[in-house]
Amino acid sequence: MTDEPSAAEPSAAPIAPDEAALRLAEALVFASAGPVGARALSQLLPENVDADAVIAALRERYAGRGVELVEVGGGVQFRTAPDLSPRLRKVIEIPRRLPRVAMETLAIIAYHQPVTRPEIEEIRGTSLSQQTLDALLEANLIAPKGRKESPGRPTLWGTAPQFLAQFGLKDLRELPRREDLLLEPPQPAVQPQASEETASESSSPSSLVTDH
Amino acid sequence: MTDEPSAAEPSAAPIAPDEAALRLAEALVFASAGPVGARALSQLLPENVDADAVIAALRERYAGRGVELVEVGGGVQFRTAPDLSPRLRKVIEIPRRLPRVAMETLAIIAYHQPVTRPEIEEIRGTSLSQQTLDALLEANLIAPKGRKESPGRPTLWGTAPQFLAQFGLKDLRELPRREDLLLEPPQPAVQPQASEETASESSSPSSLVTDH
Amino acid sequence: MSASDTREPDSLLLHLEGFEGPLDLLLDLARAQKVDLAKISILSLVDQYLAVIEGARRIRLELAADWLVMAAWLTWLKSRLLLPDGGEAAEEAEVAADILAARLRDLQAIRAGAVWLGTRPQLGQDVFARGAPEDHTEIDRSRLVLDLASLVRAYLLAVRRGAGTRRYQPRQLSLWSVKDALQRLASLLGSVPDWTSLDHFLPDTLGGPLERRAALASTLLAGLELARSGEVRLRQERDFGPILVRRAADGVEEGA
Repeated sequence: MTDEPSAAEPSAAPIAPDEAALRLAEALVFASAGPVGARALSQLLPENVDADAVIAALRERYAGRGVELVEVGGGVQFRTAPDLSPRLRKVIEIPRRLPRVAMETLAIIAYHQPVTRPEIEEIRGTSLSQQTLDALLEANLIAPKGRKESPGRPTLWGTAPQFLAQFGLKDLRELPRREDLLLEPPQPAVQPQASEETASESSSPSSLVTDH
Repeated sequence: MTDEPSAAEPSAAPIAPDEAALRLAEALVFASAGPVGARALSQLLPENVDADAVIAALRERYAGRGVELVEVGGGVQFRTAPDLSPRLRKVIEIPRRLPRVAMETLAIIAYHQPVTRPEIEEIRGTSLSQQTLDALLEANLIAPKGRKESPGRPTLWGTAPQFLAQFGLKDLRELPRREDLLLEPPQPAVQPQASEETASESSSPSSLVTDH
Repeated sequence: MSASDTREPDSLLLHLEGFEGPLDLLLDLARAQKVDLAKISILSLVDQYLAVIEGARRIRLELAADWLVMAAWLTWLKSRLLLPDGGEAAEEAEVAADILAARLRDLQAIRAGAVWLGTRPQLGQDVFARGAPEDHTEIDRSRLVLDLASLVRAYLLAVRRGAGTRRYQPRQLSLWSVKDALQRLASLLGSVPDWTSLDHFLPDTLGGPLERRAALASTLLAGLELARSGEVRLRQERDFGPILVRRAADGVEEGA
């Protein structure tokens, strides 16, 4: 801006910072963990060199490049150009698992659809939080399938098309049959620790399920 | 490749990568905490752009500046120019240099890896202190590389990736051959970048033995 | 480095603690003897080492065991090296001398390697990487991992646990209490002009027949309660017939 070509003036007009000063400033700003202020820079520069002028020259040198010199709290810092950040963004996909409660609810819906929330609670033997239902809805795994014609007309739930896709099933008939899962006769001899309780537990569900 | 103004030349001469590719590469390498490999870079660049050519152009652009593009194990990285170190050290906090014992142990591990602690002690003719091993481990320069199938199954040690990065090596083959090391005297400061200070510092360990 | 061959063992003694073990001293002595370690005389090296140890003993300097072990071994080596050539013992000594020379060369190579490493501009010491790297990674946790096996496992678990819970905790029936019935009867009576069956005062949402019977009983009790205080009148026209209720208009007329 003010770089007059007149060489007569001694030191009033700021002289263009030399390459050595620019290199040093560049390295310092680059290597510093935080912003570098003009004062910190001037400690490194020869006495007659104006730190602000060096910073200005450095900023100009980097203008429009992939890395820019930006002013932040307390000084300057190199930052990648904002327009490049979408391309630099690296998305790391960490797939998550469904929480146990959600998985159980999904399984009950898959096997008993269409099924109401009270029925799900009945089968699981515990209440079902709205949060769990919402999570399954959000994941597109379940969908409402009308309402049951009973007092209160509760919503009926069933699996959504996404359910088949997620589990790699062609259709719902590809799910293992409930009979194959539940109706195995209990084997007390094999499981010595399994008491009557276990036996009656595993046989009862199918009857309970059909009652409703 | 195709935006050649002179239609006479086919495609033999590599054309300079365009500014957009340079900006992107510059930003990627700048942003990264560690070296950036050509593969990571080419994933970011348009398909028809040669990552190596971009790296070469970028290196040239930064040649002689305060920050340079260097090739180290695992890819390229921006680093401050070596000649600036005496001045940068005044303002940047640096960890203590490794003592001579640690450097020798590191050299043994680098040349003889994978190597056990008793083997290291055999070569140095003296026992290895836990402190030295800890210092090398803490600096991330060495890493355990399994166990030797011999009585006691002692741990085998080798250099860690940080070893290459710290000493600015592309790979382990850049270490001088043992035969060359035995040729006396060791070439003093082959690197033009190595400042006087570095050179005198690094030559001192050997003189320590005789002078003191 | 500038040490000459004529160095006095005594001058070394003063710095013995500066050496890292006997091998370090041997290497130093060897390098003082010849720049090329391949050309050193092991015999004179042995003599030099033993002279240093002897000097240490003379001034009663305490030496660590490994120094003395090396001295003993070198004494043995020297005695064998002095034997005339050809004998088995002489050959043995030659092999041992070669091994010692090789170890010295190994150590020398490592020393030089360490020095070479030291001349490299070190990251964080001489050259610096970016002080404030940027992290452009983003973590996407939107994808679900699901497999059929865990679905089936979850189903079995849920159903079994559900059955277990039911066994121990019979389902709580929400029965229509007398208090509920009193409230409902009192609020509805105003809108009922004439004799009305008690059935009409039952709540709309009743599960099964059990709940219905319970509600009817509660409502009857509520009616009796209100009749006792003279607010309603009750009537049953035949045995097991519907029980009728009406607001008491003026005074008490007939009993139930």
